[in-house]
Amino acid sequence: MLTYTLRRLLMSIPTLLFIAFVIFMLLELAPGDPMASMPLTIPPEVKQQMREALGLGQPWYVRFPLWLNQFFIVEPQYWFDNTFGTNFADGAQRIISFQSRAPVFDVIAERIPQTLWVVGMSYVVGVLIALPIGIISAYKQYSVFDQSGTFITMIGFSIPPFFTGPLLIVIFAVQLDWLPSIYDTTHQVVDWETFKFQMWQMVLPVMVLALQTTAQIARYMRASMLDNLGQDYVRTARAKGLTESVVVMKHVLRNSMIPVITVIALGIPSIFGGAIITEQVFKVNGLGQLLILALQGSDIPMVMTITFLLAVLIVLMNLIADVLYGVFDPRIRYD
Amino acid sequence: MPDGALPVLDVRDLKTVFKTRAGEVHAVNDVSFSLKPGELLGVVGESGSGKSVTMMSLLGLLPSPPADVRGGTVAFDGKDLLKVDRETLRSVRGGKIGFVFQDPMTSLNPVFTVGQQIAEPLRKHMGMNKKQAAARSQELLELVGIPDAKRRLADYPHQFSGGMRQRVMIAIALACDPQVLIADEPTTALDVTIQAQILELMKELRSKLGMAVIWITHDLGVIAGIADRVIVMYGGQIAEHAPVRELFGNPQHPYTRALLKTIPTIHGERAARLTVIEGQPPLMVGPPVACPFRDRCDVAFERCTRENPPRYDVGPGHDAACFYDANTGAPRDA
Amino acid sequence: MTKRAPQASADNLLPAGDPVAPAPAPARNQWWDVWDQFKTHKGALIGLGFLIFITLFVLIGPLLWDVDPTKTDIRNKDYRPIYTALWDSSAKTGWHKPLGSDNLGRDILANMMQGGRISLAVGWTAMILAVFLGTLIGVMAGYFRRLDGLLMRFTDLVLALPLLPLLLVMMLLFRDPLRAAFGPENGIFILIVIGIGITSWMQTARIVRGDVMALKEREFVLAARSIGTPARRMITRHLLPNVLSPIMVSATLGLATAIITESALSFLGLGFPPDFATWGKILNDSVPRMVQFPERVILPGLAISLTVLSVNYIGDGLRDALDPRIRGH
Amino acid sequence: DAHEGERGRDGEVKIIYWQAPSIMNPYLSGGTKDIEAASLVLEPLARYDENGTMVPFLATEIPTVENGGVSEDLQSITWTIDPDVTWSDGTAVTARDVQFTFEYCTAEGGGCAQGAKFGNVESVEIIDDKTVKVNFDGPAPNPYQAFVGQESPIIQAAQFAECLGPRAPECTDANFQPIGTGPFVVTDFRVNDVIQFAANESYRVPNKPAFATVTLKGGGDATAAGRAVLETGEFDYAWNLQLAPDVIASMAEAGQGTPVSAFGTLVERIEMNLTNPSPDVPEGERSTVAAPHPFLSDPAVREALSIAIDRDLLVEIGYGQAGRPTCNLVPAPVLYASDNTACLTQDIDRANALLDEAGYMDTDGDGVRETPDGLPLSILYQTSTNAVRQDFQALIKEWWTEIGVETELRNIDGSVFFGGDPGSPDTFQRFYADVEMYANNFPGTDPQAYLGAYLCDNIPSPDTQWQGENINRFCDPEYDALWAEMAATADLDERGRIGKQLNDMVTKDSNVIVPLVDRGRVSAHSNTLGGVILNTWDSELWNVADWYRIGDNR
Amino acid sequence: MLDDPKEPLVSVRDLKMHFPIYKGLFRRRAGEVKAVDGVSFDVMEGETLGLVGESGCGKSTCGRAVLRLYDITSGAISIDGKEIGNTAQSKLRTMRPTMQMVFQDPQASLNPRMTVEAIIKEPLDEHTKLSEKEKRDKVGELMDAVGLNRKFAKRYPHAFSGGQRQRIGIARALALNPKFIVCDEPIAALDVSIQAQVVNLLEDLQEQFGLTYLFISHDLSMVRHIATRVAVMYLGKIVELAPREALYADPLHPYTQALLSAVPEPDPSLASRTERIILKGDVPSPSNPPEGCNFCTRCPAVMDICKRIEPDYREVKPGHFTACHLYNDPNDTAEFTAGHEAKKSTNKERVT
Ligand SMILES: Nc1ncnc2c1ncn2[C@@H]1O[C@H](COP(=O)(O)OP(=O)(O)OP(=O)(O)O)[C@@H](O)[C@H]1O
Ligand SMILES: Nc1ncnc2c1ncn2[C@@H]1O[C@H](COP(=O)(O)OP(=O)(O)OP(=O)(O)O)[C@@H](O)[C@H]1O
Ligand SMILES: [Mg+2]
Ligand SMILES: [Mg+2]
Repeated sequence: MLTYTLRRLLMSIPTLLFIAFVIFMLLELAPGDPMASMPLTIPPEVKQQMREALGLGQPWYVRFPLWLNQFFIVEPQYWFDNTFGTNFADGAQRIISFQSRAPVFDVIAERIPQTLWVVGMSYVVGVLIALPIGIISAYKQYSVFDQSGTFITMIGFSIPPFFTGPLLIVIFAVQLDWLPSIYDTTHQVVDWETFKFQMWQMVLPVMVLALQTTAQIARYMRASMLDNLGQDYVRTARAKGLTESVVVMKHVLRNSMIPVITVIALGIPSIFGGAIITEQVFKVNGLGQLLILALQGSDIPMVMTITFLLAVLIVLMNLIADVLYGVFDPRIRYD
Repeated sequence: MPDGALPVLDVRDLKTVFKTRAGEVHAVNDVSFSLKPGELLGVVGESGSGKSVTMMSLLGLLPSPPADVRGGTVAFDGKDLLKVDRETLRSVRGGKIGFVFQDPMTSLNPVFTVGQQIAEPLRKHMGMNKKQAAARSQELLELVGIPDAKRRLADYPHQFSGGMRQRVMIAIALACDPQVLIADEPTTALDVTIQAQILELMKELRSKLGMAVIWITHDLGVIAGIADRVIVMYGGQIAEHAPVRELFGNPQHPYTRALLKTIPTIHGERAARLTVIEGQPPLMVGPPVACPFRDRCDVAFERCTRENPPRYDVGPGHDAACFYDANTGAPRDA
Repeated sequence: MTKRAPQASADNLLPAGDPVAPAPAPARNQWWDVWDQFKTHKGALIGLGFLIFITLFVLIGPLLWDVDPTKTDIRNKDYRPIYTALWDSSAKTGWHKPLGSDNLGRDILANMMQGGRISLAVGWTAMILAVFLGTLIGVMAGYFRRLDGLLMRFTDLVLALPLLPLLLVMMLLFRDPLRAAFGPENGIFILIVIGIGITSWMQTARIVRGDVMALKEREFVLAARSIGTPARRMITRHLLPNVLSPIMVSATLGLATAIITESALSFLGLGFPPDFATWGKILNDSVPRMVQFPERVILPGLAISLTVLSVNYIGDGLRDALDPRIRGH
Repeated sequence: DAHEGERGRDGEVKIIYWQAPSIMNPYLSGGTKDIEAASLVLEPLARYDENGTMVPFLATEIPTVENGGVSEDLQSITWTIDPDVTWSDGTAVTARDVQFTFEYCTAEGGGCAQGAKFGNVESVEIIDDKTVKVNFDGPAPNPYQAFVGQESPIIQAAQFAECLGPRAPECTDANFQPIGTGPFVVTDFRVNDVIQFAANESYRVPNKPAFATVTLKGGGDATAAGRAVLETGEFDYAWNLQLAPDVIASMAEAGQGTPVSAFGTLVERIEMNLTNPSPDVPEGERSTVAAPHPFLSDPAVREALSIAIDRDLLVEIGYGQAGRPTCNLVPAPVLYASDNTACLTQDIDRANALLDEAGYMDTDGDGVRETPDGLPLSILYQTSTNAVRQDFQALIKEWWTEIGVETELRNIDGSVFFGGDPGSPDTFQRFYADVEMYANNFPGTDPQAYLGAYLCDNIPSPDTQWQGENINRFCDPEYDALWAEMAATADLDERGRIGKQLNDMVTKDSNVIVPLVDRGRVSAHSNTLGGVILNTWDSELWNVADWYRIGDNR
Repeated sequence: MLDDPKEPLVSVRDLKMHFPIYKGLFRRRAGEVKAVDGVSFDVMEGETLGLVGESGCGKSTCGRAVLRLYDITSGAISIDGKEIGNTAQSKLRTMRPTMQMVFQDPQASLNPRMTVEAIIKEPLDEHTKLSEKEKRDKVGELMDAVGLNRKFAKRYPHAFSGGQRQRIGIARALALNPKFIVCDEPIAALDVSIQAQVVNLLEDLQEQFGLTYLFISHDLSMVRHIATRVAVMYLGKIVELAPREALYADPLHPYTQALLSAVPEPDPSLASRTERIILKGDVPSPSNPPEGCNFCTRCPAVMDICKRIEPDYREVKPGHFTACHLYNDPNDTAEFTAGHEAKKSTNKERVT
């Protein structure tokens, strides 16, 4: 297993380098300009100077290796220096955002907590809702619950978040005044009260995002459960005199979870990048919002770094999905 | 085999139907038999004749819907298993009646270790703690002849060969010292050499533990070597029921006779051409109104298409459901 | 060997085993069987009904209700749908604006029809393109071992590509040639459809690949090889029909995603010209006025959801109907 | 009075900017959101009040020729720094800080966004600790560019000493938490997300600011921002509500807050391309002066297009109280605003007549006029993506259809449209369309530089990498000469006269620029927030020190 | 048939089929599953060679390798005079009509989405230029030949019973008039009452078309019925090959003996009388076969030499080949047989 993982990791390096190159060239070709967000009152020659100060005067074959160097050598050095108080980086230039002139990694680090809180939580919630729905739907196939579950999850899937988001805000924040419509990213959880507030403010965005997750995972779960409910070992378990709940929740579930877990793992990258609209609607300024702002502002270093990190996540999650398969399914052994 | 002993299991008029789109499939029709302590009852019959469904009906293991156990009684331990509540039924399953299924490759849960799977009924029925269960599991594995049992408890089913898996299945079924062991084609999926091993094991265990066994198979050779009494099923009904030697020596039902003829052997005369039971097995949609074997029977006559024959006694402990009397070569009286 | 028992029981269920069972009349087209099975799926029938309705609505509707959807009419702006009058007699309603009008007085009914045409066209074509690409790449990767690594890495790559810059680059490179070749509207249509199509096939590819890999080990593929069936027909004849159901699932999900992505694109300014309504855009534009004019979000929202739902149910029904095992006799 | 009391008495004020600030240093970003956020901390020597009048901030008074602050030859201006002013770290503000600010922005390789402010500054001299003299490279009729207004505040020399030129971006701490003289200091800065401020304990005015902390949240969209202030009351102040008037009005009905508006110099306009953008023209000549436009180069067509537009309706639909129809490029200040109203009434008939006269007739009966050469009057009309602009496009397209002009609409993502990427065909400067619509204004109150955009030299072309502000490719030697005259004139009235004349030349006289709406600003504040005075000449937050909580006087 | 030796139609020499196992960080080839490890045999024209052995011993692999459905590791195969051992797959296509295969699982080997007609027609589509009508006629003939009602042509495989499905598979194999058919456990998945039908059909067809079969099975009694000669495989190797009667009457290799004794006897009177040789343990893994003789781990007559040296595969009696050290010296068979008898009595478990 370990060598398998290592081998996959090694193999993914060239892939990732290539992906980095393609993304870079794509951004290079794309017609955006970091100066677009500057007011028109700033004269063109000043804008030109600003562009040059950002390093945009250099051709791509200079800037790409530079970025690679910064990403793979300078940034880890900085990180190391920060953790152990050494001085390897020695003042080398880090990846700097065009928009804020802040080191890209610092900004990303700042965003990760709220992304995890909201987007991560919504995924967890979505999965937690989806699994029972999938399980019950399969166990009671073609029952009313199954039919309506399918119907509702499909509806959830087919309504875009830029509709559900404002709709929920209008209902719960404006009309009922129960929940805040704007997420407070500065909120610190220190005690029960603040925790409660944190939960409150997460309800709406989490609901919107979870809707999407739920629909997909529930369908997978249902299909997988159906596959396994018909297996011989289920009959064996029953013949042992086990209660129905043990049979379903232990024997069937464990087997059904194997493919679903990989689906869940493969879905993680897309939620990080895919929560853009919801983040926007609720002003949960997470990674998605950072990415979209960077895209709109043609903040190439930021876009490049975030998309590349997402690519790493995608490749990594592919790997994790495969490894998890091996972990949960003893029949599969990688070596 | 103690002939006069009270049966441990007594099945009367068991009836199971499946509701399908094509109609009601009468998979088991008024099946009655009994099992005496320590005896091995063989059940043979072609595929789809209702062997498995009969046995699973006893313990309520059939999925419902589509299955529906319509009637009959299953007397076991002073209770009717078809009427008891779920909890009692569960305590019988795996506790007093062990079940071994046909396909060892798929009957074990692939994601739990063998040890966990053996321990489950022990903890459930015998109330053992983890440690006791582990110790007992090890004993059981040793009992069924798996070497290095202690280490192998931690292995997963896929790490076992087919024969060993079947032994594990047997160990699970034996876990709680059952009074009855039902083995549904336990060796069909195995090689002859491995099958021989399992049959040996079975004989050994039976003499050691003294339980009653129902052994389903469609291999007459296996039956010949292991059974005390045999039931031949056809079309959801019992066609013939006899002590084993009686069955092979004096088959009374035309289906049994045909069956005995179709199989080639490695000894004796090599037939130039195999005998074939022409035609197809019955559909069993709708309740039986005639003999299910009539279309394929070489002695069938008019009455066979009108009435479903009851089981006629043809000798001591020997009965056959046929209007045709093989001994006399003439139809029985109405 | 392991398959024996269930298979045997299936045999007996079916009259096929019975030689006297009447064989289906040879004249009868097998699509009738498909239809017969399809009919038994209630959801699929309702779905089909709705899909036909909505298709007629957008195709024939404009002939019957020939109001120019882009025609502004300030005096008659902000009409409510006619049914509002049922509970609110003071609402501004009128039969000449059956579903009301927007803030520029454009007729919502006409826009729904016009928008539906585009949304459905984009949805279907982009979905077909995505499914085609996904299937192609999935089959290639699953069938040809040597291509597998490469194609799957390519899939990762496309997954990692940010959609927005990609579309911008496509716009940059192809908008003018396409506009010259097909006219402004068709040009942008092709661009959008391709944009959505080439960025949403990955899931399909992954699933199809997995299934093809499994199918490849099945004996009937080996049997075909023993006959000497070449790879091309091996794929079209043996593999594709058997991966139909996952493809169908991707297709139904793909239609929803395509319609929604298109609207998100209009939102980002990469979609159709501004005077070109689509359901997604109507929905999007009306979100700020959702409280005063809920119908403006509900109508297109409902149209999208119901279309997606009905396609989903049709997919379910078709999947069953196309599977001879389920279809039965 | 309720709003008197000690500093910090009113607790927290929450401001929402739907565009999130990304940096607190206006010299590194010219973005309005960044500059306004920075204005809570950093202050210039003088700024404009809500009427566009200059008021001293860090300076003791506004230097003029009269009070001797501006030299007679207009070559220098001398500022005196208020002795009470200290940095928030307690140190005194000195002439060196002012001088350093100049050095900072003009350092080589720094990419200073406010370079234009210092364009004519030759040197900044320290006279004494509190007096500083700015020398110009020639007579400067408007010497109030450098160090005036929100764009060029004074930064602390001590803090930024290491951040000159190429090193500017490395000073993340300084860029995010600059030490300033304003009423607040940054306590927490999160890029593109939220900024938290606390009252500046060394602020020069006692008992101000009334609020102890400010939370400035960024991100989302204007609708949500408006809702948060007007409907749910979660926030106290929402910046720049670019929303349709009916949307704002319905939000305001909730009674939590009040929209406020004010006018400045921002004009939404249609720019006519005087050169031919057709893809049939060879690349290199397309949209350059080498290829004049087949019909838009005819003033009659341009006039017809202009008067076919109903500006009142546009205002009603798009801006409501935050807009008014205009025919001027420079709508304010009064001194420069021409009394040009000819375009205000829509006159389709006259437009038709104009086209008929000029010989553009619909010869083939398809409803679209043709030029005498048989070329249809077909226009590609582009703008950036924005709901109001798309509504405008829809309306204008229809009016133009009525006068026999066919219109194809296109909207382009703002980051591309306003981006200067010379490789992109979609930038507003490259202008590969017949007409385009956007809004522009000028900083401060002097339009000279703004009007200078339409000089012949400023025409974008492939040679200049499509840079240049004269996007209509308008070129009139008379205009150039008049502008030069203005640049040399110091007398305000005279400047006003020339300014109006220049304005008329590009609008009324030639209709090269077709102004549509004088766009004000709408912001909203909560009903419990007092002291808000909306200012379009400077930062909206210019008087945040005077804000207070109504009815909440702890 | 036995008495007039015909020309070998199929001749296999030292066939090896090793499936690679990859291991380690860089997927180095770490070993292989020696599914078939040096197998040689001939199949005479018109005869049926039975191939028996336990599950996993490599029977199917061998059958498939002979038809070159795999790219074999090494060895020579000639069919009908053509050497196909290392012909490229694309060139093999033209050879396919001569050699066909009937598969073990009639359910799995039929594409569930094709009608019976399409399935049987497929080889015709691939290899003939017949018109649609001709093809349909031919399909009809084939269906007649295998005893399927022509009316069923438009049905799908799931609508048939196991025996009928196997007939479809046989019809498909027959479509191109092959000379040689590999039957890979064609009856293993069928019910006893149906097995006979299929076997009879195969025999009839052999007679009718002069077919040559390689009949793979683990059912020794059925092989005895159908095969002319029988080869016994164990762990990738043929351990014994002999004419049918010779093999069943006088099995030489201890494995063959054990195998034969393990077959359940459906006659209770005989059943109790036959001695059973119960083998201990399981078949070793083909990726890691034991040193020396493959059978040495389970052999009741194991000797020291067996654990060191692999026995040669040689003809110990005319037409009777085996690979066992017990018969090492061909000149002195008798002695070894005696020795073997002695061993047998000491080492095996006797069951009565
Ligand atoms: N789930 C089901 N739905 C409908 N019919 C069923 C179902 N399960 C079994 N049957 C029917 O019940 C009958 C008896 O099946 P059963 O499995 O008992 O046969 P069997 O004798 O055990 O055969 P085998 O030897 O193949 O195991 C068959 O005709 C079968 O078609
Ligand atoms: N594609 C493959 N890759 C790796 N190993 C394989 C492959 N195919 C077969 N094997 C291995 O080769 C050995 C022989 O397999 P084969 O299927 O030929 O056995 P068999 O004798 O036909 O068994 P059965 O009676 O179960 O069909 C087995 O150990 C099997 O695991
Ligand atoms: Mg069974
Ligand atoms: Mg095999």
